[in-house]
Amino acid sequence: MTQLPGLLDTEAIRKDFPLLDRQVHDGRKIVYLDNAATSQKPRQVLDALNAYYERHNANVHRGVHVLAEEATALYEGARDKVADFINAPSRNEVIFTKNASESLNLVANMLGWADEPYRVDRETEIVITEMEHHSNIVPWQLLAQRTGAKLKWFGITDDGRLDLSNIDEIITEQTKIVSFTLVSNIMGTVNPVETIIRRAQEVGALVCIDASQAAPHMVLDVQALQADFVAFTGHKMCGPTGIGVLWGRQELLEDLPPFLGGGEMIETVSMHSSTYAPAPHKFEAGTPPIAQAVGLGAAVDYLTSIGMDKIAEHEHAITEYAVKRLLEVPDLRIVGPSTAEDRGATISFTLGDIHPHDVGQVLDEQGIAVRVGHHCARPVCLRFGIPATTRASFYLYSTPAEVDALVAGLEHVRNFFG
Amino acid sequence: MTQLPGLLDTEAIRKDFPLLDRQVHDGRKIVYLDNAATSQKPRQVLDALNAYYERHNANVHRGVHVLAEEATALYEGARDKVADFINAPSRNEVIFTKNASESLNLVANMLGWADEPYRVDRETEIVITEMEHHSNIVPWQLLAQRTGAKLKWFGITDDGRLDLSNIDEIITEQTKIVSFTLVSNIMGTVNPVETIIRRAQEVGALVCIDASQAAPHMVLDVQALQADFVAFTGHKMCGPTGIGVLWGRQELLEDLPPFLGGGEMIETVSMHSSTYAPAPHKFEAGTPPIAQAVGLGAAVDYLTSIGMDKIAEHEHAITEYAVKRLLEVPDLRIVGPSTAEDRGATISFTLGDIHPHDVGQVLDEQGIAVRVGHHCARPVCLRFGIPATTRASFYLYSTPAEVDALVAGLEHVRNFFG
Amino acid sequence: MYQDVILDHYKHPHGRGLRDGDAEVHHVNPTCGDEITLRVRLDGATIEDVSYEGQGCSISQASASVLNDLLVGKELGEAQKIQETFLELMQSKGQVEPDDAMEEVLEDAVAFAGVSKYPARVKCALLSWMAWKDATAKALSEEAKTA
Amino acid sequence: MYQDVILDHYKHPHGRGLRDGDAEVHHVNPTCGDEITLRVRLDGATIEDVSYEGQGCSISQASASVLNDLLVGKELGEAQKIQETFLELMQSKGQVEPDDAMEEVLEDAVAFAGVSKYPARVKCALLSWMAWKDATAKALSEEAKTA
Ligand SMILES: Cc1ncc(COP(=O)(O)O)c(C=O)c1O
Ligand SMILES: Cc1ncc(COP(=O)(O)O)c(C=O)c1O
Repeated sequence: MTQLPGLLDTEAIRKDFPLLDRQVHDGRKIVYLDNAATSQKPRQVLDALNAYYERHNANVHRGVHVLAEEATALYEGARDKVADFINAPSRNEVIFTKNASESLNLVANMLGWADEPYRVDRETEIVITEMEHHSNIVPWQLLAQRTGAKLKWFGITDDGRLDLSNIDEIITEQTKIVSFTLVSNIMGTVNPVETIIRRAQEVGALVCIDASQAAPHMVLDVQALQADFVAFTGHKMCGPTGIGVLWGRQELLEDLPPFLGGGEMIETVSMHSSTYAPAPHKFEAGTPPIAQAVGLGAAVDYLTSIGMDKIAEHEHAITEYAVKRLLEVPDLRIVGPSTAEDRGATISFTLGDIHPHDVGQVLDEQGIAVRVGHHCARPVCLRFGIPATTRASFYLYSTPAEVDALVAGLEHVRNFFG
Repeated sequence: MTQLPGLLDTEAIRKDFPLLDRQVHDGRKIVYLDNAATSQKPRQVLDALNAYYERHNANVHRGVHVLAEEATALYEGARDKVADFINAPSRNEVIFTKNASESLNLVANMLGWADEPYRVDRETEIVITEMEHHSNIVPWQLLAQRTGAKLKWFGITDDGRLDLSNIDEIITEQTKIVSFTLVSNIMGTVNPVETIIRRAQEVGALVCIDASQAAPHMVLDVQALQADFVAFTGHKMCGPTGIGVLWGRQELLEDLPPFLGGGEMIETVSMHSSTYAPAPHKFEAGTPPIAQAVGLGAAVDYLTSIGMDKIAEHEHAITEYAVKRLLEVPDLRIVGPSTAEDRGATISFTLGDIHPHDVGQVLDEQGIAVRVGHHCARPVCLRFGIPATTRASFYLYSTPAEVDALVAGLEHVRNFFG
Repeated sequence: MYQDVILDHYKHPHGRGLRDGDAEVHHVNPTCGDEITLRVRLDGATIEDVSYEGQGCSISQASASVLNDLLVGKELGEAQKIQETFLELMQSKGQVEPDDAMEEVLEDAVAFAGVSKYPARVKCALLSWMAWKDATAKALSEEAKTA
Repeated sequence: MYQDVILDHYKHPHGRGLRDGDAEVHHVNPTCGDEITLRVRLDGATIEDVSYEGQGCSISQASASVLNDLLVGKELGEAQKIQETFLELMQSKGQVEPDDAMEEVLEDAVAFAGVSKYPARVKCALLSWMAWKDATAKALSEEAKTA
């Protein structure tokens, strides 16, 4: 087996993930390289879910019976774990949502309904980038349409980096909010947070970071980032589906208006008017995703027990190896950075004229799961004049042998359509 | 054991629910009477969740690999099951949300951003009732504040029924939307849908029904109801947390604008503009609660296998017995209908001057889980001039013996504070 | 699913390229970005030509080629019947085993039976057929207008 | 958690009723609807009276009664210390076993130690104490304004 420096003990880790034993297409063991879409779940997370439902299930808050107190302690305990995981100054800054998309919509809507100085209206500008996931584009398009604000964006260079050459024209005194992804979900690019934040702070704009592709893979420290909001999603970081996180700076969460209304988010309700609970509850209307938060807490424990720095190192080694091996495949062109520097473990590519759908299908027949399409980042495809890419994305359980299987699979694809 | 006509075989049913074996406070087996807050989950639902995560987990749609196809088939299969369960004319009318609160906010926001003839604005009126859950009050208060529309509501009679005596003044030509609960979560009242819908149709108003406390307990047929929207929540009907449903009439879902923006809900995205997928996807931004939908599908299968009519019959028998036994307790006053007619298996009461918190706590010490407080329906408490109630709520696994335990527990409470 | 027939059509598409037509449509498969521009030329009730250009996977490309083979020269009623049979096959989720009758109608297109097992690919196979239907409707309604 | 001391104060509350004060506040525990209206009367730095009226559970009622016992007649500085000690006890999640020193400060209020194990009830126990703190701040700032 290929040995690379910095690899984790994947043999041990893979035992925690029941799905990785799955066989497909007549007994082929799955090679799961679709981690940017969603990660697999370790036994520890499934155990936490089962324990919650089998022993502690109750609705949270407002209850004096023992199950309600246990469920509340577990749910709020998950908030503590997530707060620690991202080094949040306060647990009250951690809002549970259903996914990163809701988190990003929440920010957009808070600003749309806010009073000055936060209010987004026809005098103001919103800045995003061309490499955003649709979930960090459409909410801002909707906000711009509904408020009359102007939407602007950074372009992409030929090697898949943000083009910040015109930063002073893009981010201006009119800019109210800058929202961008820390790691591109299609190209793996890691973006230069500091440069963007510095300029945003200069003009007094708020900054929202989409960390959906960062939280699973690297140390995420919201204090070091210096952003105002950070959004991410549970299912990509070993957690269940149905849970996302929005971290926001306390003063902002206090000042900004609520979004969804309902149970849990109120202080007092009469038919004539209502007042709202302090954050985070103000932004958590209705019965929250209780079990899912508990599952995310277990995921965060699991990742921490392995070490986010170690995971980043492992993925870096895999990425370096994968980039090297992939570039050996004739006609393969990487869309995005073609080295392992400042990039995550997500690699998009094209293979000659063979359509990604065909690449993906023939890989699937060999038991190799990759994603094909525009990966919810169609503007990137438009930018590079391609309809779609094939994307392989790795995680803490990925091995060099899986990279080899991918490369062998691609050779087979080439022969098949050659 | 007390035998009542219409009871289910609870001995067999209870074996499906691991939590009901839970012991609390030094070995007392739990008497779980907090079902209006959330239900317990049968093994069948937990098995479906585990099978999903252990064998099929992948992100849905857009994938050509076998896991993605399986996950998509399971997720969309759950939509079929839910559509069948509520007798929806089309599966495309079933939108998955995170809970009933999101479903109700979704309706309110669709209307707030809609064009004519749906648009809610300062010329129009919104009608709700005084017995709504906060999740069917606050979204409409927010909508009214943000659009200038007028919020009106039906009052409550002394015996906990809707006061429809002034229906023609409440629902008028200005009314755009009438939103009300099918079954009260605090008093158990079953509301006269037909009368309200007839009047709403007369003036051309849309009707939204909050079926959160109905879907778990009775046959729910959206075609028979004749409403335009029906909202409910998974966790109260044997399903997981983190999943809700909004059913809406197809034409409306086609005409009305999206709410949350992001991946999955789009047809095509460019930086300049986007178009949206047809319903239901238009209203499902981001990675949906996949496992939770699958779990809800399993819950619906489970409930159907027992029979919603049988469940309703069982609960009616339990309710009749509980009302009779509770009224034997000195100083106990039922808040809401004091017979079992046109009411669900949720009974709120006060016990002399003893504060519900104290009632609940002393019951808890005996292993009996009830809920105390305003049950997210504070206007009802205000209406009756009480700060809170104690609420016992039953489900398909509840037994006459549990009613007896409650009554004995209440006697103990009286002695303790007597 | 990659029958030789499909691969042949993919590698050597029939009737590809845009030629004169009575109506043109542009269809997109939003989930994967497959695109087709398709023109129909009618002569009364006869399909004189179906010309197309597009980008997409082997399935969508081969399907357009097969469509061109099958429909050009046919009467509209017959073409409609072929289209419906193909639609039925594609929506069969791999449950329909094409019989002789079906094979007579669909010819090469029966090779797509295997594709119907893959929900994500069914849309690829149908892209050109939906575009053809749309373009034909458009051509007929324009004709009606000028008549 | 229902110590006899608590039940006694609940059944026979000390100092209940609203009397003259320098400042009045109304506090609500939104999760359960417990309410208190509370007035403070100061004489320089001495607490002359704490009067109150409200509705709520035994814990919140008994806690107000104990507060009245403990704080009336005390200097503000000392009262503040008592309040902080009580707060610490209530936030201890049942982990603090009151020692003699604490008992000296809190007297009857140590009976609430058991309540601290029940997060949902801690707010009940603290309701009157938070109201007192708020009312005192208000009284002092009004005094400052008129001074
Ligand atoms: C009548 C009613 N409506 C709405 C809700 C809100 O449901 P959820 O908390 O799951 O959003 C509830 C329960 O909490 C309810 O009982
Ligand atoms: C960069 C990025 N942002 C946002 C999202 C949206 O996450 P979710 O689908 O969980 O809402 C994703 C993943 O789908 C992503 O990769």
